[in-house]
This record gives sequence, C-alpha cells and structure tokens, in this order.
Amino acid sequence: MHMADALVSPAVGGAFWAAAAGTIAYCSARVRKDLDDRKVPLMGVLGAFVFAAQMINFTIPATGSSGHLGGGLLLAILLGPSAAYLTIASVLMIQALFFADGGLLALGCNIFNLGVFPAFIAYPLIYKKLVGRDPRQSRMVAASIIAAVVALQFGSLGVVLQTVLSGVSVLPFATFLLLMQPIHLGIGVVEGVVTALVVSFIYQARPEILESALQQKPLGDLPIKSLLANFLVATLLIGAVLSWFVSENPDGLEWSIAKITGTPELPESAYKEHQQLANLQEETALLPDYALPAEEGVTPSATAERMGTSLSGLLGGGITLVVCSLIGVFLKRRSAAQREEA
Amino acid sequence: MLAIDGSFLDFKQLDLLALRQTPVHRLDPRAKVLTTFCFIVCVVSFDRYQISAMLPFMIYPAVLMAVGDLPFGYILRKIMIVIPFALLIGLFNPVFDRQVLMQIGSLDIWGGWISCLSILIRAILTASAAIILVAITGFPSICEALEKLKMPQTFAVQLLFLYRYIFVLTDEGVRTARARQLRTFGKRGLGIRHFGSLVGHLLLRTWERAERIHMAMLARGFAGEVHSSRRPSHFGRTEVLFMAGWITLFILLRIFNAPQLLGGLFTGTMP
Amino acid sequence: MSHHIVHVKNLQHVYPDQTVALQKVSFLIHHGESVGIIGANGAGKSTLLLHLNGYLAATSGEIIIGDDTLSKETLPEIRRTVGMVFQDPEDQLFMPTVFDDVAFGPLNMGLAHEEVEARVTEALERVDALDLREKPPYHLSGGEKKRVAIATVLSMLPEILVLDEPTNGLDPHARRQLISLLQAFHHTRIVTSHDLDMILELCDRTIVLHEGLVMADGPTMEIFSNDELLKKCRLEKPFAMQSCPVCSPGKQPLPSLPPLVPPHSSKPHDHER
Amino acid sequence: MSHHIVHVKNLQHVYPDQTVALQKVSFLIHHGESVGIIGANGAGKSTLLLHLNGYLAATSGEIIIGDDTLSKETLPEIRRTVGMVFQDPEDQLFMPTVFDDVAFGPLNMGLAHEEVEARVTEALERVDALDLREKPPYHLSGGEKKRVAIATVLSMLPEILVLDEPTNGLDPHARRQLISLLQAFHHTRIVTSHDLDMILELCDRTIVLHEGLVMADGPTMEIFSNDELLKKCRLEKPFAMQSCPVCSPGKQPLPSLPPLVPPHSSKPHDHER
Ligand SMILES: Nc1ncnc2c1ncn2[C@@H]1O[C@H](COP(=O)(O)OP(=O)(O)OP(=O)(O)O)[C@@H](O)[C@H]1O
Ligand SMILES: Nc1ncnc2c1ncn2[C@@H]1O[C@H](COP(=O)(O)OP(=O)(O)OP(=O)(O)O)[C@@H](O)[C@H]1O
Ligand SMILES: [Mg+2]
Ligand SMILES: [Mg+2]
Repeated sequence: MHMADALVSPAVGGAFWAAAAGTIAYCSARVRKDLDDRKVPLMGVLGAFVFAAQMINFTIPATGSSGHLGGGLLLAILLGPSAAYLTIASVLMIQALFFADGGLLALGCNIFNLGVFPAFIAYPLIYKKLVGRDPRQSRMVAASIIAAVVALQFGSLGVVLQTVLSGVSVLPFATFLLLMQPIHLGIGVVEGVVTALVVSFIYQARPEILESALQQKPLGDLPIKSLLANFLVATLLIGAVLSWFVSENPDGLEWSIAKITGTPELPESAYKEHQQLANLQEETALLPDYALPAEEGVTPSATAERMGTSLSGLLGGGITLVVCSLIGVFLKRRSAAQREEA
Repeated sequence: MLAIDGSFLDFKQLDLLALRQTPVHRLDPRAKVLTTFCFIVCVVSFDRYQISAMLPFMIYPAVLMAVGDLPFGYILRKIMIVIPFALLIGLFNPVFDRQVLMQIGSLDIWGGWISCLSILIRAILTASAAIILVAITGFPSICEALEKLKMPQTFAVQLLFLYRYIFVLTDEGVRTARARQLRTFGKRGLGIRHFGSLVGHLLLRTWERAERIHMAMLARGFAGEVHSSRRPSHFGRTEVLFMAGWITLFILLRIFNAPQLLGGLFTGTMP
Repeated sequence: MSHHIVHVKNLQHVYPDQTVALQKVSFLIHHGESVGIIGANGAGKSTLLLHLNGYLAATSGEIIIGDDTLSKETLPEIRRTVGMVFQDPEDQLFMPTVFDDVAFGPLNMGLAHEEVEARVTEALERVDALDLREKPPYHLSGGEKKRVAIATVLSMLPEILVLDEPTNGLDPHARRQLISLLQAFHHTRIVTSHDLDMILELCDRTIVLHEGLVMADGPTMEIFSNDELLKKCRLEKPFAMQSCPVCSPGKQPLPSLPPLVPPHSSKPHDHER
Repeated sequence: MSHHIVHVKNLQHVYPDQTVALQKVSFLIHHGESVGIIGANGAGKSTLLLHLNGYLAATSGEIIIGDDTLSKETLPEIRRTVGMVFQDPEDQLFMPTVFDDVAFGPLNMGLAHEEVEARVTEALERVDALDLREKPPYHLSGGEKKRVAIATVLSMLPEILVLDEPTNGLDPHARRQLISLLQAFHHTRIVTSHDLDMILELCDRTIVLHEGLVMADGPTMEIFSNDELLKKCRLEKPFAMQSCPVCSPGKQPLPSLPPLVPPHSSKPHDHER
C-alpha cells in the first residue's frame, strides 16, 4: 500500500525524501563501482518487467480475490541489494509521476517502505541466509515467504508511522496498526509464494542467472550491518524529531517561519497593514486553528459568528473556483487562437 | 483485461501530450520540476481542517492545462484513479473525529468530515500537479532535469531504460495475458502455479531482451558511460520569471486565505 | 451443428487513444473457406482478428459466428469455436512443458483427464511434434514453437482457425511444412500475412484491408492481378507472380540480373582454406 | 586505410550449454561486396554475425577485419568498423528520442557536439528519416524503426554493414524501400535472411550455412540454381525463380492450385452491405 501526498506532512515527506535520496546516491555509487556495464540496462528492463508482470493477475486460493506480483523481493534476488533498491525506487517514481500513485512528496516514504526493507533486510538477512547456496524448491519457498512477510510487515509499519506522524489522517496509531498489519501478512505470504514460483522457474530454465546473483560478493567495503545501523539511527532520529514536531506545531510553514524569525508565532510584522492582514486571517479562516476547542457549550453567538465566517469561506471558495476556471478557459481560448494564426 | 489495455494506453497518451509545442512545454524542465515541488509542499502544509484556503491553488493546474493545451477530461480521468486510496484512509476521519466544528442549520458537521474533504482536495491538487508535470515536460526531460539537480547518473540512466521498455514489455505482458485468457473460457483468474510459470516465461524473455540490448549498446561503442547528447539547455529569464512568479503566488496564497477575504467582501464579515 | 459462418457487419474499432484502426469492415466467410487478409503495416489486420473471438469489443458493428451474435453470453462458446494462433508463439506458450501447454485449453473446458490426454496426443501428432511433449517450450526452435502454438489451439477442436502472420521468421522448409499442415485442415481458416506467396498458395479468397477499410474481397488470383489496387494498398504481387512474363508483362521482375560470374569471383574464395 | 576485408578462419562456437552453433566456418569477403548468408532456423547465422563485431568470442578460430585480428585490444576499433543492425529494432533503439539514439555511437567515440550533430543529420538523411529526429522510438511504425536502426549504425561511419533479417515483419512497400536503401550503399554488406528474394536482389554472392558448416559459397544465382544443395539445407528457390503458379500450373511446387472461381463465389460476398 502506498503512502499518498494527501496524507503526508511536509516534514515527514521531506525527511524520508532525504533518506531515500541518500540511499540512492549510495547505491548508485556501488553499482558504478561494480564495473558490470551490463547491469544498468538489465536493471531498467527488469523494472519495466515489474510493470508488465503487474498486469497479470492470479486468483488467491480460497478467497476468490486476485493479486499480482509486487516484485521487490524478486528484484533483490535477481540483482542483489543495491541494484534492486535503485530499480524499486525507479518503479515507484514512474508510478508516482504517471499514475500519481502515491505522489511526489510521498515518494520518499514509499521508496523507503518498499525499497529498503526488501533490498537490505529481507533479502540479505533472511532469504540469502535461509537458501544459502542450495536453492531447492522447498527451501526457496519457505525463505521467500518469510522474507516477503518480514519486508511487508516493516513496509506497512512504515506507512502507519508516517501517516500517524503526519497527522492528516486522525486514525489512532493502534487501530491503524491493527488494520494494516494483518492485511499485509496475507499479502506477504502471497508475494512470497509467487516470488518462489517465479524464481524456481528461472532456476530450471536458466540456472546461471541465479547463480551469478548468488555469487555476488557480499556488500563489500561498507558492511551491511553498519548500513542497517545507520538506517536504524536515522529512522529513530527522524521519528523523535517528528513526534516532537507534530505535537508542538502541526503547521510546517508556521514552524519554519518561526524557526527563521526566532519567534514562536507568525512574525509580528512591523508594518501595520501586514499585522492587520494577519489578524484578519486568524479571525476569518473557515476553521481558524487546528487546536480549536469544540467543547459542548458553544455559545449561540459563537455559533452564529462561526456561521458567518464559514459562509464567507464557502462563498469565497466558490468564487475562487469559478475565477480559476474562467482564467483557464480564457487562456485556452487564447492559445488556441494563437495556434490558429500560426 | 480491457481495462488494463486502457490504462496502459493512457500511459502512452500522457507521453504523447509531452510532444506538444507550447510555451510551457518549451520551458527548461528544471523550472517545472522545482515549481511543482513547491506547489505540493505548500498544499500539503495546510493543517488538516483547512479547506477554503486550498482552493485558490487550483489556479496552477488550471493555467498550466490551458496554456499547455492539455485535454481537461483526460487529466481529470487520470486524477480520479488516484483518489480512492486517499479517500479510503480519509474516510476513517469522521469515525474518529467527531468534534462538532460547524453547524449548518441543525446539521452538525464533525471535524472528521472537514478533514476528510480536506484530504480529498489535497489529493486532487497534488495528483493533478504530478500528472501535469509529466504532460508538459515528458519523462525523459524530467530525468534530465533531476540529473542536473544532482541525481546520480547510474540511477538516471537505468530510469530511462525502465521507461523505454515499459512500452515494449507491457505490450508483451498484454499479449501473453490475452493468449492465456482466450483459452480459459470465462474461468476467472489464474491458478497460482500457472502464474509462476507464465511470469517466469515473461521474465526469461525480459532477461534475454536485456542481453540483446546490452549487445546492441556494445556494438555502438558503449563502455560503461552514457553520454548526454542533449544540447545544453539554458535556465534563462523566462524560467526565472516562471518560477519566481508561481512560488511567490504559492507563498502568498499559503499565508493569506484568499477565499475568506473575498467572501468577507460579500458577506460583510470583514473586520 | 451450425454451418459455422463468420459474418462481420460494419465493424468499427477505435482504440482508447482515438486511433481508428477499423473504419467499417464487412464480410461473410462460409464454412471450410480459406481466406487471406492482407494489407500494409497498421492496416488493421491484427485488430480485426482480435474481434473474431471477442477479445476486443467492437466500437460499433456486429459479429456473427455460426448461429450466435458475439456478446457477453455467447463469448465462452465462441472462444471454443474460434481458435486463434498469435504472431509470436512466445506469447502463447507459457506453461512449464509442451504437454501442459497443449493441455491447458482442454483442462479449462472441464474435460476428463483421459480425454485431455487423447486430445493432446492427437493435436501434437497433427503438427508432427509428439516427441516434444515433455520439453520446456523455451528450448524449442522457432519452427517448433510455431507448430506447438498451433497444437495448443487444435486441442480445443475449434471449427474456425485464425492465424496472425504464421510464417514470420520461419525458414523456407519450416514454412513449407506449415503450409502443408494448414492445407490439410478442413476447418475454416482465416490467415493474415505479409507473405503473399503463402496467401497465394493457401487461400482461395483474399480480403484487402487498407487504413481500416475493406478495399477488395474476391478470389486471390484476381486480387493479385490488380496492379492498381495493390499499389494503392502498399502491396506488391507475390514474388512468384512477379517474375512471370505473362502475369507481369513489360516490367522485368529483377531490377538487374547479376551476371553469372560476378566481379569478385575472379579471385577464388578461400573458405576452403 | 586498409581495404576492409572480412576474413573468418575456421571459426567454431560452442555455447555454454554445449550447443555447437558453429563447427568450422571460413570465408573471405572483400571491400564493397554484398554477401547474403542463408540457412535454416538454427543454422548458426545470428551466432556468426555476433562474432563479427566481437560480441561473442570464438571457441576456436580467428577473425580478421581489415588489418586487425579480432582481440581484446582491437575490439573498440573493430566495433567502429563493423556496424551491426540487429533483427529486432526494439532492442537497438533504447534512448529517449531518435536523435539521442543515433547520437549514442558517435558520442561514445568521443566526438565533439557539432560533429555529432552533423553525423546524426547525415545518417538520418540517408535513411530518409530526418523528420523523425525528436520522436521517441516507441511511437514509430515498424518500417520507420528499421530505418532509424540503420541510421544509428551509419552515424558511426562503419566500413562494413551487417544486418540480421532486415525485412522481417515489414509490409511489401516498406520492404521495397529498405532494399532500395541498402542497394544505394557502397559499404561492404553482410545480410542474413529467410527472405531469399531479397537476397537475390541485394547480394551478388551467397554463403549457405547448415548446422554450423559452410555448405556453399558462390554467386547467388549459382547457389539458387542448385536444387539439391537447397533441399539439403532446408531451403527453397526464391519465389521469383519458382515458376509462376498462374501460368505453369503443371510442374510446380504448389500441391493444389485453387480453382479460379472458388466455390464460395457463387454466392455474392456481402461486404458491401
Ligand atoms: N493497443 C493499441 N492502441 C492504440 N492503437 C493501436 C493499438 N494496437 C494497434 N493500434 C493501431 O491500430 C492500427 C492497426 O493496427 P494493427 O496492429 O491492427 O495493424 P496490422 O495490420 O496488424 O499491422 P502489422 O502488419 O504491422 O501487424 C495501427 O495504426 C496501430 O498503430
Ligand atoms: N544463447 C544460446 N545458448 C545456447 N544455445 C544457443 C544460444 N543461442 C543460440 N543457440 C543455439 O545455437 C544454434 C544456432 O542459433 P542461431 O541463433 O545462430 O541460428 P540462426 O541461424 O540465426 O536461426 P534463425 O534463422 O532462427 O534466426 C541453434 O541451435 C540455437 O538453438
Ligand atoms: Mg499485425
Ligand atoms: Mg537468427
């Protein structure tokens, strides 16, 4: 399940963007160092394969619903961690741009959730350890299932944490967790089975493909453990900062303004006009503040006042939409006319 | 199956839109990427109960669609596809957040409903920004822009390969799925074992194709590095104006609730 | 049993991206006929074939197979009646072994295992590929793949056989084999191809498509004698007819016949060295 | 400059799975010759071509291009000299636009941007595809793709042009265009195909491969007149050399000639309806 822009706050989105970008830089350097110039086209084409494979559905036994391959673990098995991570990231990027699936700001979260866990945890620490150098079908199935389940549990945990930290959805943490984890347990098992089937097919048809992936040196100079430790520290830090951030001040822009000007509120502008406007905004916002108390005994006059402000909000909103569309229509006409002339 | 053909074609069409020649298409891609990003950050930085203040942001997609000569219905359809997920999570808000924030007549409006609507508007705004970015820039140019903004080359190049072969491989995927479907006689879905073999075949073909592509690259002197053939694009005055104009507008709209001011003029609640 | 006509009436197809692939196509094919459908790249041949078993839905128009108009209800029955062989056999062979592949259709029809066995054996025998039974399809040669792809369809005992560019990529011998194989069928056969010599051998009747329209429909010989028509539709006479002084009078078929002793052969080739 | 011969000596290739694709192949091709390489599916044609620019390494034997024996050191120079057009243009057009694709080779050669520009323009002009410059390759038709694929190679100014099944999948018109294009080149051309009529038109000399061995090498006309040889190698005469089925129905390869008025035509076709 993808994180979406609509649910993410700038702070959370930005933090995970930074994490994802750093990892991409690291993995790109690794792949470059590999000196296997076959790898770059291979990664690209396998990324495209994930799209093609996702168009083919199967029936999940005993449920009647259908599913498709996710592909993260499969890519890790075929390409090794670094290359797989990059490939997953690019698949997600295309989804974000072309299908607006997830979104641009949430892209960092998604790359983190769906890339880091399969490539750097599930594959090297679980799948590889369990299968070893002896890819018999039964071992492979078991290893794939466990690896896929672990990757997806982490991934969905990531979605839950990011959503709750962002504070756009008000789903309580525990409820959300109880909703997401069991669903992803099922998805993980299916993903594992499917991955194992595809891998064993390849093993029969072209064993050398898998062997070359298995022969790959373990992650060389930067050992995987320290990489993971870094991830862990980074995630904890991000988490800590964010939770403080969310509880203190839900509004990113106000926060950053406060940061910049060193005052806890919007800058008390020296200009009177500005001051006035700021007040105005505070008083007339449709729903002026996040922390607006909604106690029972709202006085009738308060309600009436609020009615007034919300009315003006609705009216203004309507006018805004009309104006936007009119501008659009006008520009469209004009550019069409210009084309005609040309 | 037809639905899949359909959504894949959508993909092709979005790509075709990027071939048009309009003033916004001609801008340096970096300007468009950065502006889009600012737009999204501003939109998502509103607090969860905000609705009216977000509406003016519609101006950005509206203007770009008009100037970029993009078909409105098509973009709208693409946006509709994304909304369900955000809404799925958003719909929990009315369940958990029942504080009454507003009354219309005798109707209590819970905070949850407001924040749910807010999520919906965010989804529409951010999704339209992303799709319009692709439609007026084209994926390869976006990659190029990101590369100039310091995205590692390895990543950029494999991204381009991915993009290039999506068209070829999804075609292959569709044909395979089609061949299978024609022999299943209305039986829905595919047993999981068959699925493994079918996708395995597809993977095998993909792998062989990758080998042939590599072969073709070597035959043309490839030695590990893809050289950019792009004539140096320049970030000129138009680009600066485009970015500065929009970003200023976004910040102003972010700070001042324009609809509220506008509505105030009419209802007389101006202080 | 019906007499298995294929009746296409005013078929139009517009792809979702607004490409008009078929504008208005109508024809009637009777039981046992062997019909070639020819036309330039992009003329709409493959699109037309995909309608015949209901894979693509017509934008407008009607298709009648046997007694049934193609619709949601009749689809399973029609897919059983119309067997489709795609251009690229790779698309069609997706099971672990040839046997599994040929058995896939009959098993989905709900037949008993012995019946399936019998059908697989019979189908593989007809395409002369019985010894490939246990092989995985990815280890077959191009010609073998093609024959197995045909067997996967024959095992469903279709009444109508539809083939998209069957000879593409085959060597002359495999091509000849395939043509003989197809000639031996008594099914209705509908074949598209750019291999006009194959059409000439295999089909009594030919339909010429051009930009989604039927430009001609008649006896193959007549079509191929109509130079003007062919030129207009980006086609040529089959090569066998090009060199014939009677069929192509005036125009010498081969631009210039190479002299029997070409310049370079004054030096001996040293491939024997 | 050397005179750019292609000299293959006792070439053998065994694939990792022990398939012997080439047993012992030798030939010498001189500058400016146009040579066809024909043979059944699996005869080893593609394998042979892949050796000519060093993509596959010979199991044993030697290849000399111009003055250089193929080896690790001479590889870059040889890849510059031998331009290879693969069978499936999709595999060859991997960059975002036609321009980028044609520029890929020259850029790898380290040329300056203006020089690259000039070469791209020239190459696209020669294949008559200059107007496709900015298009992404996936929006091209089959024939256009093929022409651009040839341009990607021409832009490197190769001395020797190698093409694997260039006419596959093209309609007669696009095929004819391609053949004229190739006829206009003065490079050495080495072409494989199952389209023997194309070989007949394009190549003065033909090499016949069979199970990894050279079975014949000589003037194309002579090769195609040798019925026994052709039969043994799973080949046939080009159709242009087979007698016309219309005029000489007596002695002829077609098992049964369709009657001029086929059975169905007693009823009128109703495609006009
Ligand atoms: N999935 C699709 N979406 C949009 N347009 C398509 C699609 N498939 C085919 N077309 C277009 O429809 C037209 C007819 O295509 P079709 O594949 O039927 O041609 P064809 O006659 O089979 O050509 P060929 O000889 O190259 O196989 C072409 O213009 C093609 O570009
Ligand atoms: N990668 C490979 N691994 C193992 N065997 C291979 C491989 N590629 C080809 N072969 C085998 O080598 C032989 C020669 O194949 P090749 O592709 O050269 O034939 P070809 O003459 O080009 O055939 P076609 O006309 O079908 O293209 C065949 O038996 C083929 O199965
Ligand atoms: Mg076709
Ligand atoms: Mg070949």
